[in-house]
Amino acid sequence: MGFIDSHILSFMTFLPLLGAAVILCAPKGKDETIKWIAAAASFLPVLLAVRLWFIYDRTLAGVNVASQFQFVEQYSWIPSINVEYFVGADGISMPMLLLTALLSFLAVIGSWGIDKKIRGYMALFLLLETGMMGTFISLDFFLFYVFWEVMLLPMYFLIGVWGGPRKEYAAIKFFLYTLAGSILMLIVLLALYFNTTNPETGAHTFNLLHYMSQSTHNGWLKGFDVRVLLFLGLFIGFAIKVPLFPFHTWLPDAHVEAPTAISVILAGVLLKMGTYGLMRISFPVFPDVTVYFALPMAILGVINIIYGALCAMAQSDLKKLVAYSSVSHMGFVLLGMAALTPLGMVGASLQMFSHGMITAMLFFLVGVVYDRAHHRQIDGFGGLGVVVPVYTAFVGFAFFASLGLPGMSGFIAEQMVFLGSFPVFRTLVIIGAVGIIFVAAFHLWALQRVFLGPLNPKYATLEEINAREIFCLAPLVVLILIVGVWPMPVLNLMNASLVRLVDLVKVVI
Amino acid sequence: MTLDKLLVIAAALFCCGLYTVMTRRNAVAVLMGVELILNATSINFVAFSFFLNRVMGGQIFAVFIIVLAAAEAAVALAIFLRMFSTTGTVEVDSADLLKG
Amino acid sequence: MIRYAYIIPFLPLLSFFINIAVGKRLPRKGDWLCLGTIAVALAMSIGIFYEVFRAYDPNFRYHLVFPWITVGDRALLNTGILIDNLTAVMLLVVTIVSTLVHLFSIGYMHGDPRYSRYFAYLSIFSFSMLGLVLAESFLFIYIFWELVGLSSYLLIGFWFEKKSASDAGKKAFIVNRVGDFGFLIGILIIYATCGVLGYDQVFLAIGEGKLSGTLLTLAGIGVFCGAIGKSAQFPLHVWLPDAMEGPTPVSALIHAATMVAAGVYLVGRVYPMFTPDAFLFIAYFGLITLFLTATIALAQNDIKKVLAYSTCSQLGYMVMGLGVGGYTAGLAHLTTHAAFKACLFLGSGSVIHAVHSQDIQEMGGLRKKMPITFVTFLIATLAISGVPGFSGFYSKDMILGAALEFGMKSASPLHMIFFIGALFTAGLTAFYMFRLVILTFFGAPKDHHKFDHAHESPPSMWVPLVILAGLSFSFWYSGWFGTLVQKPKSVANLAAISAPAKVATMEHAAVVAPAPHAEVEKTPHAAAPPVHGEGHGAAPAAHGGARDEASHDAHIAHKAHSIAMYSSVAVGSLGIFLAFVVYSFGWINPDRVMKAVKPLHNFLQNKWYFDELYEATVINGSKALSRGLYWFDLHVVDGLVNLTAQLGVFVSFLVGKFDDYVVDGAVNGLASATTGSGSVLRRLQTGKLYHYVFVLAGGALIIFLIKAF
Amino acid sequence: MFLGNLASLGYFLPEFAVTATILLLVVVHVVTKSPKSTTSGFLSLLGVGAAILLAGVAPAGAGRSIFEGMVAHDGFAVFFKVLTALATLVVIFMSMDSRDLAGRSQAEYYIFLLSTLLGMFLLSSATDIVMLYLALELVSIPSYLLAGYLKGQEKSTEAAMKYVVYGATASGVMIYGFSILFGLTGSTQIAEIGRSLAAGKATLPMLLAAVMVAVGFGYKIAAVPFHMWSPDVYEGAPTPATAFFSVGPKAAGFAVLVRFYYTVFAAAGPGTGLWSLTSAVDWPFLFAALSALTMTVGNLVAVKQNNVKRLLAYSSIAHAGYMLMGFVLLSSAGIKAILFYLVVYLFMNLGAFYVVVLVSNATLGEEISDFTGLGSRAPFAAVALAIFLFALTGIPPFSGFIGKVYLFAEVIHRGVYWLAVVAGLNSVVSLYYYARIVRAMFFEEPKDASAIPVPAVSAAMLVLLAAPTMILGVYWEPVARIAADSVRMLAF
Amino acid sequence: MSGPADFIFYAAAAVTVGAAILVAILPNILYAAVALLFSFAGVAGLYVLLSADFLAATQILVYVGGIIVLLLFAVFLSNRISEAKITNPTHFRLPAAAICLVLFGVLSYAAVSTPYAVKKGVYLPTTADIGELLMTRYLLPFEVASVLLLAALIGAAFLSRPDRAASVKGEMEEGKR
Repeated sequence: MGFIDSHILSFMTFLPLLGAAVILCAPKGKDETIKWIAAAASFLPVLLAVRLWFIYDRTLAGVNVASQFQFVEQYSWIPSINVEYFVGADGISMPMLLLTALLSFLAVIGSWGIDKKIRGYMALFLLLETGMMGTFISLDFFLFYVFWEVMLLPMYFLIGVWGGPRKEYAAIKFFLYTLAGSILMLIVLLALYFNTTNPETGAHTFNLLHYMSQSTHNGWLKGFDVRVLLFLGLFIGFAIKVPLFPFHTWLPDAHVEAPTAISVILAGVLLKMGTYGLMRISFPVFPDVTVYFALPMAILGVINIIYGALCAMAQSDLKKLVAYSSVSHMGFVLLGMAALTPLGMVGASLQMFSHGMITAMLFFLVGVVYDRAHHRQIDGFGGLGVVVPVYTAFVGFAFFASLGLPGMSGFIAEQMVFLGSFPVFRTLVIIGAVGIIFVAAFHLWALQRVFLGPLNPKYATLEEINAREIFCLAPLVVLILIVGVWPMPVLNLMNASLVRLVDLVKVVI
Repeated sequence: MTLDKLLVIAAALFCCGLYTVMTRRNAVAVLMGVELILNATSINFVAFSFFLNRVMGGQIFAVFIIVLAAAEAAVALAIFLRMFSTTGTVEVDSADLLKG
Repeated sequence: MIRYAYIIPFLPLLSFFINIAVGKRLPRKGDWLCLGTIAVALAMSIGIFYEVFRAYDPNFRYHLVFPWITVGDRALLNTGILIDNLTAVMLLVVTIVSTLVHLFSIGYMHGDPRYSRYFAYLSIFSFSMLGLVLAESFLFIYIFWELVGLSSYLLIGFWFEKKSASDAGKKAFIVNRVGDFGFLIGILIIYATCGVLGYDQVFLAIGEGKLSGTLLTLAGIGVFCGAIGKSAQFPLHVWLPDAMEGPTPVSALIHAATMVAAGVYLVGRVYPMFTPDAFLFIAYFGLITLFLTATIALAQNDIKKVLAYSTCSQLGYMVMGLGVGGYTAGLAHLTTHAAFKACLFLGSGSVIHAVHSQDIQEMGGLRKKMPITFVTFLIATLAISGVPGFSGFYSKDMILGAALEFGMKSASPLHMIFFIGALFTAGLTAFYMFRLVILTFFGAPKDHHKFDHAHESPPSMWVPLVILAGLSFSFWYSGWFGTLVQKPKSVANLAAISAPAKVATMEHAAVVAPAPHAEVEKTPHAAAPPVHGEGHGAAPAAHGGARDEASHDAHIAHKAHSIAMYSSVAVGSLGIFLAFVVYSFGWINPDRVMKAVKPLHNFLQNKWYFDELYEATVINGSKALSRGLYWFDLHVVDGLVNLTAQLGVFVSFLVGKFDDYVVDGAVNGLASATTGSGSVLRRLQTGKLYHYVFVLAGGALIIFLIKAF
Repeated sequence: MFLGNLASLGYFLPEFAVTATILLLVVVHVVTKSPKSTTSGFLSLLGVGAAILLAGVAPAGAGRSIFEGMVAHDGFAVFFKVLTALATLVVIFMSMDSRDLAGRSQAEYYIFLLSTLLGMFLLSSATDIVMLYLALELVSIPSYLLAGYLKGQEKSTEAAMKYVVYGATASGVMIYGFSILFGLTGSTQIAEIGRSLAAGKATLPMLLAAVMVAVGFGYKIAAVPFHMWSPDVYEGAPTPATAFFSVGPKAAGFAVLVRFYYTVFAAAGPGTGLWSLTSAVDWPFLFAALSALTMTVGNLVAVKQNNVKRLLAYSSIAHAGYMLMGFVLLSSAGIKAILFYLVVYLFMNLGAFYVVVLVSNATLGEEISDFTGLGSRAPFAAVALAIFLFALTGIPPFSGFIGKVYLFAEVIHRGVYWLAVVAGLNSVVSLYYYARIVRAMFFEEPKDASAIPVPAVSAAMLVLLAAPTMILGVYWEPVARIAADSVRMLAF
Repeated sequence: MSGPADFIFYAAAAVTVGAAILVAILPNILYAAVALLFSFAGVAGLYVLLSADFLAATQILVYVGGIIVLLLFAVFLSNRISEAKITNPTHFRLPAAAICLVLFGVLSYAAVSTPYAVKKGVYLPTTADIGELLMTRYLLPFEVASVLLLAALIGAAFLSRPDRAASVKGEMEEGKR
């Protein structure tokens, strides 16, 4: 156990990769075996995540102090340019790690029904999981970037090969958008590299923690306007992933065309990477610039909230509606972060976590009805509540969770964001709060058009949700409820780190 | 007879050659232009080697230029003939199968 | 007993989960489970009430608080329960009505395909409502606020196959969300300024002046917005009538007795934080609502619609009562109203159950067929009409008195309108309620087919009626209520507010002499309330400052109340008399009245003009859409809601297009620009050798020239 | 100092190996009755293999100037010899697979190939302008013949015609520049030339010379505006030859470009090799502009191509542009970046062409539409091609990304941010057209789903090419060090 | 040195440049070839004046004796003799002319303005020196040149050899395209 504990993060990251390798070597025509291998390879990280939950020390803050990170592994990778394999976990990454592990496993189960080129699908998916995990554990910017990019290819193929009718367009659009963003990130990365030095060796470094201590910055990086430029470069890179208006247009296409499980991952984990990157890199490395841009970021967040909700209301495709709703929800995250108050920051982080679960549920559910009816037109249904009561109950649960009903995680996150950011941006928050009306409106509207009212005879014999699908959804339901009623366990994970983060940023004022 | 005069002559030769290359449609004529350029160059070399205290490197270079010119001409003409036998013409601008 | 109070809400929650999960498989589909849990809750509430009653202390307070959300090292949000006299009373009200409705539903919903789910929903509602009552902080009342909204959504849309039903549910939820938006803003203001959300902590902070002036007023109005939505006050009252699409017991429980009263309860709960301006605001909305809806109720023919509008109207009374400073009055009316309105609804339910119709035009003479229903219904009607001896009289009279008192003390004579409006509406209430009774139970049956099939309901349905009717007598309430539920002292820092001085002094006068310390300590688990402490600090000064004025005020109050009593009795009986005259004795043929007075109305103010046309429209139910109060109601207010909805949809449509064409278009444009330039550059590759050489020479030359010069 | 001719022979083994093979091929061609047999192919494989071994074992040491200062024998030269020889090796395999060349007499083809290789050896080590010119022609003339090797085909012949005329003109311009340098310094030794130029002040003729020389080298590496021959030649020539052109001569071109400018125009001394002649001439901006122009033109035009060969031709122009980024400041770090990039470029580009050969063998075509559904028809080849293409795009975890990182790092380190941004946007554009092929292969259903056979040898070659492409993306320390060393030995 | 030498120089220069210009502009390719011949001869003359006797000889031999003949052969082979007019059309004149003139201006300006380290040229036979250099210092280029010539030879032979199979194959593919 000791060995595993000390390398637990690496295990979580590379076990899926191992699984992918095994799958590629699996004999032909053994589709079932492949699925089981994939399930195992994605379930082991879940077990490790549980282990992580119990052995993680909630009192250590991390963020910018190497000694306070946990499960740290630091090996020299490319000595000539000081690239390190430097990973560790703190309160910012913990929730994301747990979320990733869980959702990936559920997604594998959720894609049990895939029959086309299952081998490639599962292999790519596991590769994707490795990329996601790696991104969340990296403390070396180069490593972070590599993992960040590693996610692109699998995602591109998963959308492009197993996607819907306009898959090619969606896939390449996603790819181009994200690559453009990451190229900017690469430039910033190199600029940081050449303008910071490792205090011990005096050599240039990719170590994120070194970037955070102003003393290691030499040359022009001390100049504010340069820092502004770098911050913006990084911010755009992350904003595309979040996605923030106006960089969000890849999202609806990608979500709509992607197969169900992939939409789940896309919305559940990938979107979080943008905000995670802001928390992990942008804020602590450029505290002064962060404060300088707090208001614009908050404005963007509010725009996302309102804009996403309105767009969602206009949709006739159920999946697109859900996609836009996540645009709206990610707006809360940014708003909360921009406030730079402990409550707001924690709220943002919790919102990331809870939105991860809620939106995953939503996409699963959309997938369920799509598998049966083979379309997602909201107006094409009607009165399904009579035929598929259980399914309806799940959808109702997910929808109410998504519209921020008390007792479910979304509500707490949103309230914390509101309470945390209102003292800072009063008018903005009031405008943003209007969002709760729109959000409620489009959710209930959709709910009614699909499930309530007179039954559409076409679907009189619609098949009820099956055990496997319930198996995917049940854990999420439970978690959403637990977090919604008693969020402290999750909050305790983040508290120390996020408070430290806020102090770190605030100190420059 | 001074160095700069020679250089100017070479320059003139060079430009004529370039002009020929650019304006001729007949590949053979274009090749003539190339030859002119090469000659211009070797004039330069020889002139320099004469005026710079008899550094023989220039003349050696000129020798090699002549040699290579010959080789080049041989290959080029062979290619032109092959082209003539396949397309029935050696006009360079009729050869625009490859473009875009 | 009181130390177990926190258990109460979880009992129904338990039955909810069980019933949702396995309800279908339970014997009797689990209705007994829900009934049992709520009954236990009722028992506990009675126990609590008993303790509170024994303490008999106006300032009784029981706190149970523990941290809920901790960020960093300090707890930012707490959870817990607060029990004072008001809570105890509300607990009792909610559990009693809820239990009876459960009982009633067993008969009423018998044989419904989703029987067990119905009871599950009832349970989740009871859970939310009890939580709302017990909640200790603004945040948690907001939380349960939303939850009751949810359960109301579920129950209104219970028969969701009916489009109208699901529409009504959606409408109710969204309209409430609009109110909650204001509520949320109020909470945000409070938290931003005070940094806490527990009632007493907030009052303490406000007392310290952390939040004052216009901001405080705004916070108060914001919180009141929640009440507007939930208690169906103008202009958000439009959802309540539609909500009648739900099963009748639900209407009785949620949309008459408890949930809609939550708004009033909220106002009473946070009473100390309101500034005089906020009070005026509240009072005006109450007034508009009670009058508007009463006039509408005059002419409805759907038995449940009449009751719905009358509910709005009564809620208006309560809100106005609170607004004009009649704290005890408003809350007393809440309590009494819960009983008799629930009785009325359940009665209507049993009538509907009997004749399978809701149109009073098709009823008549039912008193012979269903005597128990008739008697109970009549008692409740007498109560609502404010006939002496019945509960309605007791509470409504107090409200009228408060209104009159307010008017008399107020600087501007305009404020008399509260009393006048309320008084007049009292008459209207009596009139339309008796119109209902007469058309339903008296006279000759209009639809004999229905009449012949009518029958008395089973005991499970009439027992609740009897109990509730029993609770409609005033002796239950008179005395103790006024003592236990007393107006808390306002903590608002009035310095910054330019309100009529008299209002302020009136509030001071209303402060009762604080109870001695000993008693407070005696009360079990009682945390000395800050409000009370305030009383200690400020009350003597106030008294010293205005002792003679206080006695003067007391005199005025007495006078006002006596005037109010007589006038209300008079008006009430006048209303009843008119009702009989018109609909029973037939001395006046309603239709003939219509014809006679129509020309007259052309010379009267618009209002009456609208009223009459409104009558006409209800009689042949189509022309209503364009004129009269109904027109006003249906088109302007509801229209506003729909309009905003449509606007929202439209805007969102535009935004959607914007997203497709502009934002996305920019990206695609970029792409096409790239490829375009590609094809341009590509054209350079002509395939003509001499072009290539030309570019070579030209390129070299240009580079040279750039570099050289 | 300079080694005499006899003393130098020991350091000249790779060249000997190649020359010997050429002569052997001639003999074989004369004696053998079946010119179409693959013996010559195997022979040349052996020769090149031997050359690689010899180049590898021959100790470069501190670097010495041999043959009376005609050529240098140093790490830089060895690096490029191995590189080009490797490229040739792969191309030979490719040629033996190619359908274009099947059924033609083989010997000449390999003779030309090997002469080109010899030329590249010399080009990457030449330190005397005479030698340099000869080497350049030795690379060019056989290349013309390779381009025109498909005698029957108009396209091939036309390609050869354009190539020869353009090449001759370009080299003519170049040697004119040489003549001016000779005139200024009176020496044919580039080291000499560099030294006396550093002393002299004459900027105008020097600039003239520099530009004219740049024409010659720019033509070899196909840099805008001297690139226009390449797409046509690449499309017309037999695919293996195209692959060869896009790597070998390009690499050699970079070698000579770097060596020549570094020796002649840069301040002496390793590491610090920034432009010394920035007095009147803003070299960094000049080459930055060239690089930006090159990559942009290459990418933008490539977007519009439907013929994969032509598409790759333009993309290789773009890659030349990327590599020029490393040349902008003529710093040792930049040159190291170029060397590193050449290594990864070798594998990914040749790999891509290899798959193109395999596909066109089967589908008789090189249009993108011919690649439709390759993912199901020949999964292995398709995956390999996808890897190569994404490596070319520069996406982790493939080697192309690391190469780009080094190049970006150089310009960013020197503060030429705009160039970095331009390059970044360019790689986004390049993704677009590379992805078109991937999309055709995997996202679209083929018209005929018949499987495409991939010979075992070819598969092995693909693995051999794909493995470095992936491994170097994850662990590239050794190659980076080798590149660094090669740079350090450059200045002698 | 004076008069006669200068006269010869100017004559040679005039012949060289004039002929070159004729090459550039003459409409008939045969005439152009002849003009080229004169230009080469002129260059040879200049070599003599520059005391490059060996070069002059090589110039005459290789160019006049070899390349020109090759060119003429090519001209005849690449034109159907049957149709008498062997024209040499041109195009794209103005831009080309513009570029060339500017280039000429630049080159000659550079030539004139640059202070070359000019010494007094001396007249000595060069053949021996060249021969020695080719055997010692420039041995490697000499040898490489041989390889190059070999390759060129083979190439020329390969291209001129008719390759029926391939051409048939080629046409087949043309057909397919």
